[in-house]
Amino acid sequence: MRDLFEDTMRAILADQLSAEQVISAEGGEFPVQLWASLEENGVPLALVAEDAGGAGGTLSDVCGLVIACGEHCAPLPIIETMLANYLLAKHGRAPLTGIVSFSASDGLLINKGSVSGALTNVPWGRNCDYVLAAVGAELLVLSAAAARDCQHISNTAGEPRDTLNFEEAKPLISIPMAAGESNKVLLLCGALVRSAQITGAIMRVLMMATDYANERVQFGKPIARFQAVQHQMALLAEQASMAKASCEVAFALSEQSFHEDSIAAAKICSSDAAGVAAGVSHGVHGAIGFTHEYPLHIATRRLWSWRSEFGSSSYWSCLLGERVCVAGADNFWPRLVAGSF
Amino acid sequence: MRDLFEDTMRAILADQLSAEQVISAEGGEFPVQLWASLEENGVPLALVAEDAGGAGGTLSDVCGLVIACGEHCAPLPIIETMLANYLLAKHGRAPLTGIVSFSASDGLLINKGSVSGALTNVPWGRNCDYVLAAVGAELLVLSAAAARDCQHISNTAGEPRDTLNFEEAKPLISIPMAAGESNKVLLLCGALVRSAQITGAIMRVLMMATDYANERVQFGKPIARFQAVQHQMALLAEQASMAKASCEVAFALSEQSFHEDSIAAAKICSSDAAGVAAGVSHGVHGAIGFTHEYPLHIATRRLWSWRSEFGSSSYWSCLLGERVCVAGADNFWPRLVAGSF
Amino acid sequence: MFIEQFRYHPIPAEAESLRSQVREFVAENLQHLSLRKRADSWMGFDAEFSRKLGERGWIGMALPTEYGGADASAFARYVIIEELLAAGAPVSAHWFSDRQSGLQILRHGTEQQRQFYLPAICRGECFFSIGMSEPNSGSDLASIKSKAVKNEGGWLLNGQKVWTTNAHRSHYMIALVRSGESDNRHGGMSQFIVDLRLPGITVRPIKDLTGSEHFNEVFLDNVQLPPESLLGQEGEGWSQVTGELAMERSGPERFLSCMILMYTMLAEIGSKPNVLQQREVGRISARLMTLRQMSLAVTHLLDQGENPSVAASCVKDLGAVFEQELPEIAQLLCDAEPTASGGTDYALVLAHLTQQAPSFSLRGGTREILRGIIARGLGLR
Amino acid sequence: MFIEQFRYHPIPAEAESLRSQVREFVAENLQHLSLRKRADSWMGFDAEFSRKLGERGWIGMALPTEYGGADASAFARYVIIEELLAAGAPVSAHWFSDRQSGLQILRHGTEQQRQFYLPAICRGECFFSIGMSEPNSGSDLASIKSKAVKNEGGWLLNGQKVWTTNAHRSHYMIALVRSGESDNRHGGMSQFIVDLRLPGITVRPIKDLTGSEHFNEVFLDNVQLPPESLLGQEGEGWSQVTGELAMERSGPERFLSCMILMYTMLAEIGSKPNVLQQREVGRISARLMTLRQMSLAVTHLLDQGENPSVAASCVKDLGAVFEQELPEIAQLLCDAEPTASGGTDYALVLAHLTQQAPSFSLRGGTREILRGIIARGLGLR
Repeated sequence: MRDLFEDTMRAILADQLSAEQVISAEGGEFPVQLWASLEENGVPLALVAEDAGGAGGTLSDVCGLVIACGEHCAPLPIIETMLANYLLAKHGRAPLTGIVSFSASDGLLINKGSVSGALTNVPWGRNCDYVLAAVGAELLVLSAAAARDCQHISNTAGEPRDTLNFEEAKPLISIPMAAGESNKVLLLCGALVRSAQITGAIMRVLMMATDYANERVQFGKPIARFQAVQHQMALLAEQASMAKASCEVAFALSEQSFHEDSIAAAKICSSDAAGVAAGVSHGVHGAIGFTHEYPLHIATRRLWSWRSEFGSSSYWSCLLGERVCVAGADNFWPRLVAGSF
Repeated sequence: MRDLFEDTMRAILADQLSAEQVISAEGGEFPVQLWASLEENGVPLALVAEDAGGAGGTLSDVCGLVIACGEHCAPLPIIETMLANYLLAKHGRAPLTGIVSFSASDGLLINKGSVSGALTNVPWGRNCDYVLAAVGAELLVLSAAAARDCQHISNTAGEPRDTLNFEEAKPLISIPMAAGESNKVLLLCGALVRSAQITGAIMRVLMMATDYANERVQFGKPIARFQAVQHQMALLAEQASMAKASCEVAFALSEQSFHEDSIAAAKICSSDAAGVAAGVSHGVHGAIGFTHEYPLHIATRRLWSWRSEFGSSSYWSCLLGERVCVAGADNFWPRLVAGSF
Repeated sequence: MFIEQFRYHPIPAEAESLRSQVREFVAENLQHLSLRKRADSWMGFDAEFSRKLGERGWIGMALPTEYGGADASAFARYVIIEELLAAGAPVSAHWFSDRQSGLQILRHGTEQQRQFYLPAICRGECFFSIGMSEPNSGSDLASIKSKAVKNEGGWLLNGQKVWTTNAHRSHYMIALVRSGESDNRHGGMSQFIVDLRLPGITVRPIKDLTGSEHFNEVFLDNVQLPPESLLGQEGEGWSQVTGELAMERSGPERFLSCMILMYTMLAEIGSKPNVLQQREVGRISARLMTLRQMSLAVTHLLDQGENPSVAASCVKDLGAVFEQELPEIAQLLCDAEPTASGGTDYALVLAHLTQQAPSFSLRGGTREILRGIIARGLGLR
Repeated sequence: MFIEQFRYHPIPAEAESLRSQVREFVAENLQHLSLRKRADSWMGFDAEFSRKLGERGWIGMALPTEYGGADASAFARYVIIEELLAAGAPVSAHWFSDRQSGLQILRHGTEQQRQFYLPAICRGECFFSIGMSEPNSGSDLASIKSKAVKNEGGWLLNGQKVWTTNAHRSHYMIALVRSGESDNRHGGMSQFIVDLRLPGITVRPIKDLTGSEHFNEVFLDNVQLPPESLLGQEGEGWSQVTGELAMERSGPERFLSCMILMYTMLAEIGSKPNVLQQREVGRISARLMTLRQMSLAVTHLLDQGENPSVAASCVKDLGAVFEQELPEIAQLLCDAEPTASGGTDYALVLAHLTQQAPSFSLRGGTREILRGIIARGLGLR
């Protein structure tokens, strides 16, 4: 099923998403046609059981699909919607129709069943119909229209990361969870998918830099022949491999429930790789890669954005590192092998 | 005077110190002849005023001399002795005759004028006649013979970094200072000279790697012609420049009294450079540099030792960084220019 | 060896005494400039601000008084520009004329050229661009193809320049072009002062990845240059340019581009840093203190009339690595995410400088070029 | 592309079931080995320990049962060796015969050679060295000069090998030497199994920078080899060796050499890490978790009979960088200074591994060689 999901996504994006469309989406034009195609192909429900109208995929089935979305820099919250419906399904709720986003911010308060406060970092907050958010021990679905206002904020890639301000809004759905779990689930979910999107964007810049190095002639030969360029490209490929391997593991181990340490490892490895990949690919491209016309920055600006979202490399390193230290020297190897500290 | 000091030191070391002697010193054979020559040439008293029998040098006069000592990996506490006499002179005391060491460790206690406890990290503790140490607000001179015992410990370079255990020993000299100052002075003093020694050892490995890269042939040409080698060597040279520049500034600004922030910067820059220099020089040398016979390791093992002594890069970075943060954003630039945060 | 050149050279008192005046000037004239705009650093363009600086006598200071300069030491200019850069002042308009074009005209120009250009440069009214790169010659400057052919009117210029900073808002461009045949790869080139208003010149701005317009394509289509536009000796363009490049490698603009990020980051961190923040802030500060001293050591040598090209390359490469690392470190120290629009000053500045960072190792010689120069300086052969 | 090969491949349950046995074995047999000695990792030599492992059937496991092996999957061996390496067990004696010589003999040897060597290898009684490098051919293996000339007794071998690990305490060395002329730079080479006790062989240990003796010079002076010492096809040495190199690039020994430092460092840090320690420990752990999974992915491919040479080079280079960074990071996280003698376990282990670290990017292909392979794997040309 994995290949089918991935191939479908690649086919749609290759066919319907150009660099120009990504740029115009950054300018505020939501890609309505593309969204319609993705809906038609059932992507929002890919992780929902068949008897609930979905495709019945598991998380590891969609790893390739999410990577493909990252590679194409798809400028719409399809991954967010797919994962939001996954979370709803996991907790026995029916999927939602429309655009669904989610945020791991903790700015909301609940009082007698009404929600107030600022929900920050909402991907496509200005465009979405619903948003999943955590309040206390509850996972809520809020109608975006119920927000008092939406403050437009964009990440480095021009993707909306808005603040929705709520004032005594009534949640549409409320799912009780263990204390602290609701926020953590959204954070893990976001970190997991961003690690795969980063991997995809790294693959994109790796391919672009490879092609460019083979074509660009300096001092009488393609720059691909310069040892310094080769070594930089090897570093980039190694980091791409780390990102790829780490997120494959995290998706695979999260089939039953989000696997905290492997998601931490994936977000750490992919976020660290993102910086190297952006730096090397720009270095290889030189001045041309610094222009707006050349599409390298479409991917690199996303790398610079996504690495900071849902916890930076530092954020997850500190969490993981503390657990490792608390576990202690004698437990280090056994727990590493077991996959959890 | 600077050139005279440096040239004298270089002449003595070039003449009287071979790689074999460094190795045998590491094995425990104190270089008695070399010490005698250095004494004859007045090096222990270089920083003591002329009317007290010294050469009347200032700290910035000996920067080159200390670098030269590092470059030759001189296996004896001549720098420690010279600086100990400097500290005594600065506080109006006569210089000592013999080998004098100092430690910035804080393991001693004083009770009714008697000193007890473990003084750790004493350079050449087993060989020295006297040791300077801080207890509370006092700077003390202790006779090494007054120690109950001496625990032999060596750094990565086989240089003695012993623990002297004292039990109710009477200090020979006691200099009262402001609270916390006595220990800090010894730490600053040690960090300052180690940064210059590191710079010297980096210059040594830089020269060795340059010569080797020009001589060693692989794939039909000297490896110096490979772009990867050239770039690695450039990195090494850049780090050597950082180390050199930072310790020149620290010596120059410490003429009146130890200049804390520039010494911190020197120890940070030189210690960070040490790791790069050791790594690159070993990388360029390949297998031959990993052998005991080839003298590269004489310098690299000292780099790996000295960077940790009298405060690592992290230790000083944290001190400096905290001061910078406390000073705040608006003061950052003015204080940077003024030289002190 | 060049490493020996990195000694301590404090700024002389006379030059140092200018500092408080510049700080006052900046405080007065920049108070309304946002931190995000200040983060443009020496890409920030404000012709009016440049004119005001010229009024104060702070442009072209090293030029002789007879041409409007102050006969000042290299350190005087250093104090002025480092204070301006540290404050994020918009200095781009006069930057190239102040840093290099004025000196290049003084060194190689005719008396007539000096009298014509230098006083206007010093008044902050005459802005220069540097026309070196061409579409198929990035690092490989010797492969340029634009060509000036002697004719009765002077020279007929054809070709194309690219990545020419400010060509769309400068008055002149000093262009390196071919002016004859030569067996030597570095021969047959000359420098010309090209009036950018001449017929046949088309300037097309190139948007950078943030959408800003700083650099340009400059098309040269049968541009008739008067004979007096030749700068220096015919055929000596390469050696003239080589001397010029050394001037632009070791200045404080090579490591101060991210200062506004440093300030906003410190504000974000506050006065109770954790150990990770302490360590990284301390390390950044130590490197910056040292880079500045290295840059001053090179300034001292330039002031003495020496050509410390390897040491300057060292400062430039270390500076670029430093500037490029700053946004990388910042995003590890604070949880706030960078924003292209709508966020805090810190978030906006971080996003902006993260995107600008790739250019830091392009302008003024790529990393590869600089490291090659350093390797040769070491005696690798 | 090779990056696609890095999927998740868990260790099959059958192989995984060996783990607790190895842990028990290690706990029993290594309890008295100091942490400093354990830090020798796969350079630690203990023939008795190797024999005990052989008794348990944990050497040469992948070999067919008819030759004393267990016909086990590559994953079974993986579990055994990663547990041994993680514990700092002295595995050097049988390391090369287990990792590559046994498989090389199985793959290219005659039936007689298989029957003679393989059972002894599996018993942990027959130790091999690998004779590749020569004094003037480091990374440039194709430039070796040692030569075997056919004669009536078999082959007459002359020349010199260097950096030959364990030659002073192994029984055999598989040597790559020239055996004929060829127009092709990679032609005319063959592999021979050389009995190190033969007359004409002088083994001289080379001290490493810590004074330890692991590698050697091996002088070959008119060594008469019997005809049956030829391994595989005459003239096919290069391609045989190329296949062998791939086996040695992606194993856990490429990133576990510093495990004892990790443990002692964690003990030094304790259970209340500061933020800097948290971050660095977390980052190290994440990289290690990922490297291990990458290595397992390559093991899966090897198990499937594929030759994932680019992916393996990737693991090897990332692993070497990781292992080399560990001592660098450790010295930044704890104030304790490294000691060559007289200090704490942590200080001794740190000094030892700091000194060993340069070798991590030498053995099994230098950084330059590996990155060249990866660049070609990307399609750079």
